[in-house]
This record gives sequence, C-alpha cells and structure tokens, in this order.
Amino acid sequence: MIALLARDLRLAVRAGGGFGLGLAFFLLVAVLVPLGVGPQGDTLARIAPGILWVGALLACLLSLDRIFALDFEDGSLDLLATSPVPMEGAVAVKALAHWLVTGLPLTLAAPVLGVLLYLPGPGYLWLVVSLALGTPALSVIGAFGAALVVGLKRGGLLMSLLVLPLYVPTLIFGAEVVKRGAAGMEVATPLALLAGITAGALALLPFAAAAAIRVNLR
Amino acid sequence: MSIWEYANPKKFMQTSAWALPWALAATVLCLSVGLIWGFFFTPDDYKQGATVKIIYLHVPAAMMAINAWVMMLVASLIWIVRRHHVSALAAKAAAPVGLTFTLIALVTGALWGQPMWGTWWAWDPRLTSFLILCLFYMGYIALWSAVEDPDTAADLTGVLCIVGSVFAVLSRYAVNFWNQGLHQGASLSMDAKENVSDVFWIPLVICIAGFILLFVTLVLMRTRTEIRARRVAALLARERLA
Amino acid sequence: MELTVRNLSVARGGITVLEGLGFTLAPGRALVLRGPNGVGKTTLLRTLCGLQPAVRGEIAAPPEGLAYASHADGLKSMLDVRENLAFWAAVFGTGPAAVARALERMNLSTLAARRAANLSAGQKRRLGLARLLVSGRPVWVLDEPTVSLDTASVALFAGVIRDHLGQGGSALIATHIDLGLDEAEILDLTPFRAATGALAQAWGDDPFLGDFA
Amino acid sequence: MMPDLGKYAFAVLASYGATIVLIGALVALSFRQRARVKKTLDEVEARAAAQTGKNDG
Repeated sequence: MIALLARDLRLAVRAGGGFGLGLAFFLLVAVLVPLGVGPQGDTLARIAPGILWVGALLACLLSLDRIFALDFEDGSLDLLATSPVPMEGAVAVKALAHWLVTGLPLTLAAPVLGVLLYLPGPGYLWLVVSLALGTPALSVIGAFGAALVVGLKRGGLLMSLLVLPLYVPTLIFGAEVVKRGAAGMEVATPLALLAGITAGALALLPFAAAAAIRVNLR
Repeated sequence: MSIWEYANPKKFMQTSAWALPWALAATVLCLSVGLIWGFFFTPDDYKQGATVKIIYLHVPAAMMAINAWVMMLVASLIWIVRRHHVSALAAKAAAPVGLTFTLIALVTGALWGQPMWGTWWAWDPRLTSFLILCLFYMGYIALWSAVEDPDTAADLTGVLCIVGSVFAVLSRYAVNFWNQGLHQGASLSMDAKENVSDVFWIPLVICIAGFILLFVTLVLMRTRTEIRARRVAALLARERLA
Repeated sequence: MELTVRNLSVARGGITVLEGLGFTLAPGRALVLRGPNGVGKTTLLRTLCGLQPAVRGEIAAPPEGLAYASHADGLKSMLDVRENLAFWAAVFGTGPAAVARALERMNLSTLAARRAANLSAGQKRRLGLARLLVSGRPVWVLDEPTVSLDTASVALFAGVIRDHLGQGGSALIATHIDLGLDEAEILDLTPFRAATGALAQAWGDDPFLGDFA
Repeated sequence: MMPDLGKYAFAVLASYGATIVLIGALVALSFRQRARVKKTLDEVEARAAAQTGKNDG
C-alpha cells in the first residue's frame, strides 16, 4: 500500500498537471472574484470565507477523474484488483495521494489568497484549520464519485453532478468555521461537525467506492 | 406465499396489471375530490388569505418528494441484498416521479413565498434542502442513463442511493445550522394537527392520499415499462446470438 | 495448488458464452485454451481471476494463487522499467532481488532506466510479462501473452514458462500461436460454446426471458 | 363558482397551473414510454414466437 502511495505521488509529480493545475485554478478564482465583485474591501472580506472554500472545492474537483480513470485505461486497475492489496485499501491510499497533491497544497496556499480577498485577521488560522480538516473529506468523497463513473467514456461531467451535492455538508460547515472565526465568534460546533463528517467519510466511503469499482470492472 | 414472489417479473406483471386500473381510479377520485374541495370550498386563512390553497399541492408534493427517495433507498437495499430485478427497476421508475414532486414543491414554495415573504426565492433551510434533494435526484437519474449494462447500472445507482441518503440527511442538518429560516413551522405542518382547523385539514388529508396514490400508480406503470424494456433487451440479445 | 473448474458457465454482457466447462490444471502443467475470436477466452480468464462472477459452476483455486496478465500491461509511461516492476514487486510482497531476477530473465536489464513511454510494443509486452515473475504466484493466467512479441521473444517467454512449470508452477494460456511448449495440453473451447440449441437452458437464469405475462 | 382569490390570485393559480403542467408532463412521458416499449416488445415477441415455431416445425 505504501508502494501504491509512492507510485501515485511519483506519477503526480512527473506528470505535472495534477499538482499545479489545481493550485492555479484556486488562484484564478481568488483573482477573478474581486474583478467581478469590485475592489471594495468590506464586501470582499465578507465573502472571502465562502469564495475560498468554494474555490478549494472546485480545484479539488478538477483532478478527481484521474484518480481511477488512468489506472482503468492502462489495465493496472484490473491487475490491482487481482493483487493482494484489498480494493478498499487501494481506494483509501489513492484518496490520500489525491489529498497530498491537491488538498494539502490548497490548504497551504489558502492564507496567501486570503490576503487578496481581505480576509479579516483571526480568519487565517481557522481557514487553514478548516481546510486541513475538510479537504480530506473532499478527496475521499471525490474518490467515491470517481469510482462510480470509472468505466464510462464521458465520466467527468457526470461525476461533477454526482459529487457536488455530496460536498454540501462539508462546504457549509467548513465555510461556517472560517466565517465565525473571521468574525471572532466561537467555532467549536461547526469545527466538530466538520471533523465528524470527515471522519465518517474516511471510515465508510472507501468500502462504497471499492464496491463500485468491483462492479465497474466486471 | 411470500412477498418476494412479487419480485419475480412475471408475477409482478400479472399482479400490477390487475392493480393498476384500481390504483388509477382511486388516484383520479382522491385527487379530484381533494383538490376541488381545497380550491373551491375552503375559506381563506385569516392571515395568509387565499394563498392557503397552495397547501393542498405544496405539502403533499413535499412529503412525497422525500418519501419517494426513501422508497428508492429501500428498493435499492432490496436489490443489493437480495438481487430482485423488479426492485432495482422500481427504484429506477420512481426517480423521475420523485424529481417531479420535488420540482412541484419548489415551484409552489416559491410562488407561495413571493406574497408571504416578499421574495421568489429565500435561502430558507427547507427550500434549500429541496434544492439539494433535486440535485440528488438528477445525479441518480443521470447515472442510470449513463451506464449501459442494466445490472451494473442497478448496482452503481444502488450504492449511490445509499451514500446519497446519508449525505442528504447530513445536508439537511447542515442547512438548518447554516440558516435558521423563515419557513412556517408547526402551524401548517403534519405534526401539529391541532393548529390547523378541520376545514383545511380534511381536504389536505385527501390530497395527501391522492398524491400517495398518484405516486403508487405512476411507479407501478413505469416499473411495468422498465420490465418490458428489459424483456425487449433480453429477447434482442437472444436473437443476436441465434 | 490445483486449479479445478467444474461445470462452469461464464457470461459476457449478460449473455452466457461458455457453459459446462470443466478442467483441472495440476502443478507443473500448462493448459492452452484455443477457440475462435469471441468464443469467450478473455471472459473465462477474467472469471477465473475473480474479476467477474460466474453464471454457475465451481472454481477451486489456491487462495491468492493466480497471477493475471491481461491484454493491457498496466504500465505507467512516466515511470521507468525498474520502477514499474518494483511497484508490482512491492504490491506482491516480493523484493528488489526478485525485480533484478525478473529483469534479467526477460532480457530487460539494459533497459532498466528507460521510461516505459519510450519502449517498443514488444518491450512493453516483455515488461508486462516480467510482472508475473515478481508476483511470486504459482498459477499464471495469460491472455494472448505473445501479442507483438518477435520470434526470439516468444522463445524466451516459452523458456520462462517452462522454468516456471519446472518449479511446480502452472500456466493457463489463451493463445492462437504455437508457443513451442510441447508438454502443454490443449483445450478447445468451441464445444463449450453456449449453442443455440442449448439456449433455453442457458437463459434459464434470466428472469426477463421465458414464459411471460 | 370561481372563488375570490383576491390579491393572491396569481400565486394560487400559478401554483395549480405549474403542478398540473409538471404532473401532466410526467404522465404524458410515462404513457409515451409505455406505448413505445410495448410496441417494440410486441414486435420482438412476435419475431421470437415465429422463430420458435420454425424450430419446432
């Protein structure tokens, strides 16, 4: 399983694309929104938590269909399914690899983009904390969506339609943490709920995703 | 004689052929009595005026939008656990009906909200939840139509339905948390019967029964269509082989 | 460590293609599957490997004993030859020593540092087959293993299989060409085709066929 | 006969109208699918019957 993680990371680094693309997209969102909304500081500060979370979510979505589609096309998913690695473990590891190359960089880049959007001072800490807690859920939910459409030719668009509604609770609680944090309010409740969703998704969705992959391979 | 016999396509076709005319008649009867009563013979509410007449559409549609999803969840579980084809096809047949009910609940809610809240759309928790439910229905239907092999499609949509149900409930709570909302709570909802006087209550119950019957009728009919479509596919496959 | 198949029926896309199939593959033996295109060789092999369910019948295989080589080699073009093989060695829990041995045996040592993207079709195939050697599994299930291999490579691979059989392994090979494995038994799948005459029975499991309302 | 809906006439009538349109569309769609699938099935069924008839004869 460590070998699988190492391979996926190595592929992500060598193939370029994956890594930078999500980050660049995130940056673009943070640049385009003020251009559309106008440069007024108070407006931007108010919508910054939501924009940053939506931006991170969409950036995450961009690279999801590569999680399984590439392995499906070159046949390694078949071979992986007949190997001693349980499919559930493979799904979890691939979701982890996806998080390491998208979720983690997004989390680290978010404070910089917060500056562009005039995010109020106390919000930075909670922005990083909420993304660090929430993006793993985005990756594992996304892995489930990718598993559902893995055999389909035009899976990307369909996957967005399937995955985005599943992102709703994570988005709401994540953005709420930042909003409250930026306003200097108490954040424990949404933070606990966000963590709960992530923990539940990490524990259960690999099984659902593995089941979907087995169905798709037959 | 167990209820699983109805999971056999042939048995289902025989039984539903018998039940369908009755269900259809009961639906037409219930809906016309309930809606005509509600529309023509109920007084205006002292506060909401004539808009109270929308309740005969809005509340039953909203109830059935949720119940249709629950029915799909149960049918999906039956398919996944016991692999009865009719069950999977019934879930597939129910999805567009549930989507239609969701749309009715949303449209009537917006039309009702406009005079009451002064806006067509409010990011009220319940309306928002129904919007999210609408997305879930669309994703489910899209997945059914995207996958060619019927058993594969049934498996994948079944898994999606189960996972989606969990996330739909989570979304409901998240949305509640996110905005406390304007929605009329107890005074017009089911769980507080005492707050609604009988003049509104009796036609409402008839309308709810009518929507339930409409759902049953449509799902029976659409399931029959799905079974026939599967038989066409099976016969064609045999033709090709021969 | 026998692979035994009894009264097996397999389906492709919901249509039964082979039925009543039975054979035993003992250690040290090779079995070559023959039959025209579309008879269901790939479907049979995928069913044996557990990638799809059998319609009916029994498959008794040693647990985690099968190594599958499909049409696709499962190579990552961005990784070099050694990295590709080392990944599968790690997945199957063999070690770097096994990788070196496999590279040597499949005549890939000189290419070890080359990216898979820059390999010829035959070299890719050889790398795909080298994965069998690092799997450490006794029963090889091979689907058209010699596609795009030249005569020398076919002979090389036949030698690899012979060694594997000599060490108590076995191989199930779907192929059209003569591998030069004289000791291999040949099983023609044509008689097991789900024939038109036997159609009604083959379709017995489909609840949407047969007598209907 | 028509009840006096007062200033809310639009909201109420539009609600009833929209519901009837939506349900009507669903029912029409369901019936159309039903008719189409049934017709195809009858054709295929007839072909299948002819086929078995030939085989028996």
